[in-house]
Amino acid sequence: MAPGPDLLLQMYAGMLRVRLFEERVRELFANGRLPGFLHTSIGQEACAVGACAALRADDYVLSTHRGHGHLIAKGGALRGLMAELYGKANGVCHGKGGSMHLADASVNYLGANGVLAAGCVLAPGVGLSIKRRGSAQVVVTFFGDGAANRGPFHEGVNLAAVWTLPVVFFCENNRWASSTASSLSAAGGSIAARAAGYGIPGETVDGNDVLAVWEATTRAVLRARRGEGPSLIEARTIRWVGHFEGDAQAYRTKAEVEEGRRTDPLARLGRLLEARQLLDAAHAGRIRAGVVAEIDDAVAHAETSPLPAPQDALADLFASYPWSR
Amino acid sequence: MAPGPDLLLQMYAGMLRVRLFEERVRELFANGRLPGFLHTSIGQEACAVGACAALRADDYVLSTHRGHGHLIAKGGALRGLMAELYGKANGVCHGKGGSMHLADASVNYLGANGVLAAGCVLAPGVGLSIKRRGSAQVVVTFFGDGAANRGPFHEGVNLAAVWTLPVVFFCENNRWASSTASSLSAAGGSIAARAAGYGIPGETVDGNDVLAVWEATTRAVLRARRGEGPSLIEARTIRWVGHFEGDAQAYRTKAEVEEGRRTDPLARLGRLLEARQLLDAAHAGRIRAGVVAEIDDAVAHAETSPLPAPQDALADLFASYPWSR
Amino acid sequence: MGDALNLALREEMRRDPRVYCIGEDIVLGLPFGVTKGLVDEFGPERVLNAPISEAAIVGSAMGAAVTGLVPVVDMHFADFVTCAMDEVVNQIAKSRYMFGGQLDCPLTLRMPYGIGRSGGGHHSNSVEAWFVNTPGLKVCIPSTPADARGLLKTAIRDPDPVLVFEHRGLYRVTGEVPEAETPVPLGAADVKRPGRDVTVIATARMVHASLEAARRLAEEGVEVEVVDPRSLVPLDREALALSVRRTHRAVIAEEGPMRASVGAWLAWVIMEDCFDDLDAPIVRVAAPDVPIPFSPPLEGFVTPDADDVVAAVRQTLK
Amino acid sequence: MGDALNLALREEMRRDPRVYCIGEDIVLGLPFGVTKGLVDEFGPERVLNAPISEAAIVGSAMGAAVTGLVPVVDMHFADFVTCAMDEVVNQIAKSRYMFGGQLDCPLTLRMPYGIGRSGGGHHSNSVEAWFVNTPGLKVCIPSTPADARGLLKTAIRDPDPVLVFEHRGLYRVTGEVPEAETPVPLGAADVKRPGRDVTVIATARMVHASLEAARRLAEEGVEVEVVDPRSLVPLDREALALSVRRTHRAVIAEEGPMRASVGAWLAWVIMEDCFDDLDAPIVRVAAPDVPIPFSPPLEGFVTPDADDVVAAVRQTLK
Ligand SMILES: Cc1ncc(C[n+]2csc(CCOP(=O)(O)OP(=O)(O)O)c2C)c(N)n1
Ligand SMILES: Cc1ncc(C[n+]2csc(CCOP(=O)(O)OP(=O)(O)O)c2C)c(N)n1
Ligand SMILES: [Mg+2]
Ligand SMILES: [Mg+2]
Repeated sequence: MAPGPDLLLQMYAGMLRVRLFEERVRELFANGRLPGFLHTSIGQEACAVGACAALRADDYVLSTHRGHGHLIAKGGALRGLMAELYGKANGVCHGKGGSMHLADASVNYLGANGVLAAGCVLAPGVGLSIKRRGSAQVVVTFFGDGAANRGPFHEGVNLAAVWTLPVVFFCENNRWASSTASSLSAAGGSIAARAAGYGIPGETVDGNDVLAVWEATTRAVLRARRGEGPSLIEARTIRWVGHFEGDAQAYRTKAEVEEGRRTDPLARLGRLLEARQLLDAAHAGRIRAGVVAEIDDAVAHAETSPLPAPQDALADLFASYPWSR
Repeated sequence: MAPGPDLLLQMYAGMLRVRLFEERVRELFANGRLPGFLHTSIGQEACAVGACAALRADDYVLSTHRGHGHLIAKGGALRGLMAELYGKANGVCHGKGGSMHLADASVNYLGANGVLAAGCVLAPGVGLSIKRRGSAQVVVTFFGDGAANRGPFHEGVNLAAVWTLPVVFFCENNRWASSTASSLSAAGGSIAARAAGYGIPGETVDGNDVLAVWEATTRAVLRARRGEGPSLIEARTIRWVGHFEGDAQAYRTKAEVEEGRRTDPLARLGRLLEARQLLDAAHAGRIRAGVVAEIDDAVAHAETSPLPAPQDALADLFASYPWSR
Repeated sequence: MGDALNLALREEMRRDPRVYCIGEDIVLGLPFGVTKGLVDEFGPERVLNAPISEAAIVGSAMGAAVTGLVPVVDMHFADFVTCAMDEVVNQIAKSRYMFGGQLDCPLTLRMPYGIGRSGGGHHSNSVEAWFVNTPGLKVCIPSTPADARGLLKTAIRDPDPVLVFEHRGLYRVTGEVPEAETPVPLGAADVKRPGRDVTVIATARMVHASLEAARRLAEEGVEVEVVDPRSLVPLDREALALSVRRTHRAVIAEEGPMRASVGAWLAWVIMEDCFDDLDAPIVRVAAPDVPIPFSPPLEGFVTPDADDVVAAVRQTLK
Repeated sequence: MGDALNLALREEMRRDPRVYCIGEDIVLGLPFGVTKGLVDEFGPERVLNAPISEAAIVGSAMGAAVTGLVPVVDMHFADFVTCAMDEVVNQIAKSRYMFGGQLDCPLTLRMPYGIGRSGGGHHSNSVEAWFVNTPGLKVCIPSTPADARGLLKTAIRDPDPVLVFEHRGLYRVTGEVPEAETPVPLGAADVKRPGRDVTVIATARMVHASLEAARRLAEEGVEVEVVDPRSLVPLDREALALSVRRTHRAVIAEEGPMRASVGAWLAWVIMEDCFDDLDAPIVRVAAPDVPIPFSPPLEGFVTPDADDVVAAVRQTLK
């Protein structure tokens, strides 16, 4: 199983899009343009992009508090996302969600989540409706190494396994849950190893190698499409930046971040593409320029879009109105 | 590791005490003497008795909705228990708890539980306080095969493992969660196998063999006392009666109950004791007579004890009063 | 009322193939018989016995609801919703709003609840107040078989999440159920007994206790009007106000505890809408603020009943 | 207020070696700095960074509390108590009662909560009503550094479980904190500003909004009395009634939603205690019944503020 040239280039562009988007929102946040809390996925792009590259457009994704990358990789429009981060009226959730609480139904991205591991129990239900339709779709639910210690991980994996549902449980293990080391909070030292207890495949991959991620996810996805049930993937990666913007990171060494930069998934794929003569500096420059233009456009769009009217806070509660009582 | 004659006889009497107690409360329930819901552990006595025989008096037990056996095996007085099942004022919880919600602090039985698997997360805290005291006590938390599918199982085992706490997770797998087969609800088919994912020992034992249960628990308890952390034991057993009193058991075959009776843990230990010439019919008769007398006494005590005064419903809420506001 | 709920489930499952039931032991219809026999008509694909995994049961229902199915979740005992609290209040309740209306979440949570038969501390609680306090959920609470059938049907058809609180002491209550399929709309209170002297606003089992109280008080010449809101969110404020404006006196009867409960809120609603019409303070009937004890005399003491309603009505007339 | 809470933790940890803190990222004092530096004085044995396992964090705290330790749990955000709801309401709240008083459960749950800074749907909720509605828990809610320190100390010393709701918008609020260790008793309201015309009963951030409103109204000659209950369970009904009996008018201001909330209950309490003293209907200030939105104008719209209190006071004077 190996991705063809188009897919490789697509993944390269995809990772670059996530990287530059996240760098831009960090900048915008630092400049006070974005309200709320912000968690970016810089350094972890291979997870989102490798996993989503294994999906069809009609497959579903459930995401996390660190979810911009998943949405972008799933094909979400940058305009709607950026406007949402700005809290604008034409944000994908009309400004009601924000970074941690947004969804984009148009690409079957069923939601970031402010509650860790919540997606693990939503996923089996998505799998159930897929199974009932017989549509051979799959759902990927992302969660962190920290989240894997919550009960819903257990309940969701068990339910998906016992009902043979088309779910891929994708753990992005970036070594830390905020300031708490995974090694001090996940007993046994391996999330993937937990799969055996449920009789499903569990696999650890280098989460900084987009090909490895793509391959593992493709295996899991094909299995799910064949009706053979869920899989658990643990992708080991490194976040280059703070847990949230403003995090002083007193809990970890500079060496770790340097290790992250050394194993940069984007540069790594770039080198591979160059070695295969699929990419040269000029081409890379064009890709970058295209991505930058997209992001510039999204920022300009968001900057010039109106804020919601205050009383719109009362809209969107229920399908039918009035329900003020 | 083998129990001496005294312990064997003690376990025999213990199982008999549980068996006859449960049979009596079934009878009392059928005769309308006991309010509420009733779950008995007939057929499963080797689990409670084998496990508790491996404990010191100052060790702790956390129990379940099917908890009479655990309390009796831990040394709880039958009078307080029986009076509680009657809802009498001198029940061990003054009639406030009842079968599913009672505790007996005098023997460190920290509570039956109306919520499945709740004990799995209470246990690490008990372990924490033991560790802080350095008292080499342990805590055993019982739960069913059904309860093992709840999130607290995962969170509790993981926490106890990562903090190396003196906890024994004891799963009584009686094949059914109410009317739902364990095989259709626990993925992977083995609860014990889940231990590996947390890097702790997991062991399946014949839960109808009190010696096997005692041995496995003793291993786990010694490990915990040595400060090496938790273990998971899965004891396979069979409940002879309905899930609750009144359960028509349409979900299972008569053959299963017959299998249970064939593998009767009490008769099995009786045969072993006879073979070793530790027990003969006369001795067995004396033991039974003693247990029956104890139970008769508990029933008489409960029957003649007063019900609580209605307004006692307002007592015991907080340590200090008045808190009516 | 159990049969009426069973009928509603059958009717809705026949009408809409997307509807399915999920819960613990529901194939056999445990613990209260409401889902009994459904599996024979609809098969195990649509009547799902789940593992003991409340978070996954409720969470998966949302996952299914936002992707095209219409789940009806049986909570077994409402007490165990605590094991899926995040899924109900953070995921389900907020999914439409937080996501700017992109996702429908047509999901019904059936909540068997209430005091009775020495259920004890973990099997007797009235937790409806928490969900009335959680924006994004609709909440209803039937007292009769007809209302139960009609409200459950409406709940299942609603594009939003609806909690149906079913008092487990009412499953055996009988009453007329119309031949025709008659959904009861949310937000429509019902006058269960007309009367001119005092309005008693009561839910679920307390409706029956209030009717009993009304019968007794009628013998003394006091005409009590018993109004059943039937749905709490949305609430039919007009109907409640209309009654109180005529009687000038109100009693609010519920089975939950006193503090921060539905009854406290209804008292405020009446005060806001009818302050000038009230001739006496509103009197509340509710359980004292203690967990529900096991022993019959203790349980009896904390359970609000017809005597309590009679006393409350008398107090408003003082 | 954050520093005052930190001081209270230090004082109590010094006083009683059984006291320990547990939560997510509390060693570094994330997210709000309250536990910062404690590890340096008390070591990692007493300042425990737990895995992301709310049920186990809260459940284990109960296990520890009933066997001799005195845990102080940091919920990180009160929103996440939903992930440990069973542990709080079925286990912790009921342990003393159900077991007939056999077990002490001296446990404190610190609940950072509230709207602000575009926290969004899962990071802004006011959930205190659920716990006021749950018998067996004590609930307090400080508005000033001195109260925060005093109440947290009392909570830790209390043999029963106490929830301390700390509004995250108040952590940086400054104020005098007495030199001496002065625990604030539960069940003692505090008049934050005396006044003769209207009583405003307010909690946490709304105390500050109400004081601001009072200053503005004073310029128009309206003297508002701001009463802070400080603890909700137990509640100082006498103090509230005393004030309303003098002013004859009451406003109740909270940040939670309107329905089945603490404010609704307090309105009923006032009505019950002071019906004949009221010259106008009680007016409530609360958030509308929607989840808390992200975008600043939306968030601003749903956040009750001084303007709302001013308007409410005016309404009682109409
Ligand atoms: C249930 C829950 N508990 C706590 C938090 C607060 N919180 C947000 S992110 C985070 C760390 C998450 O770690 P991990 O799952 O490894 O994901 P990562 O941030 O590393 O991507 C914490 C504790 C939360 N959002 N939800
Ligand atoms: C959290 C929770 N969910 C559901 C129930 C209802 N219930 C009581 S016992 C039971 C079956 C339990 O099965 P298992 O854990 O295997 O224990 P067993 O009854 O076989 O001893 C169920 C579903 C409950 N008490 N608690
Ligand atoms: Mg992480
Ligand atoms: Mg079982």
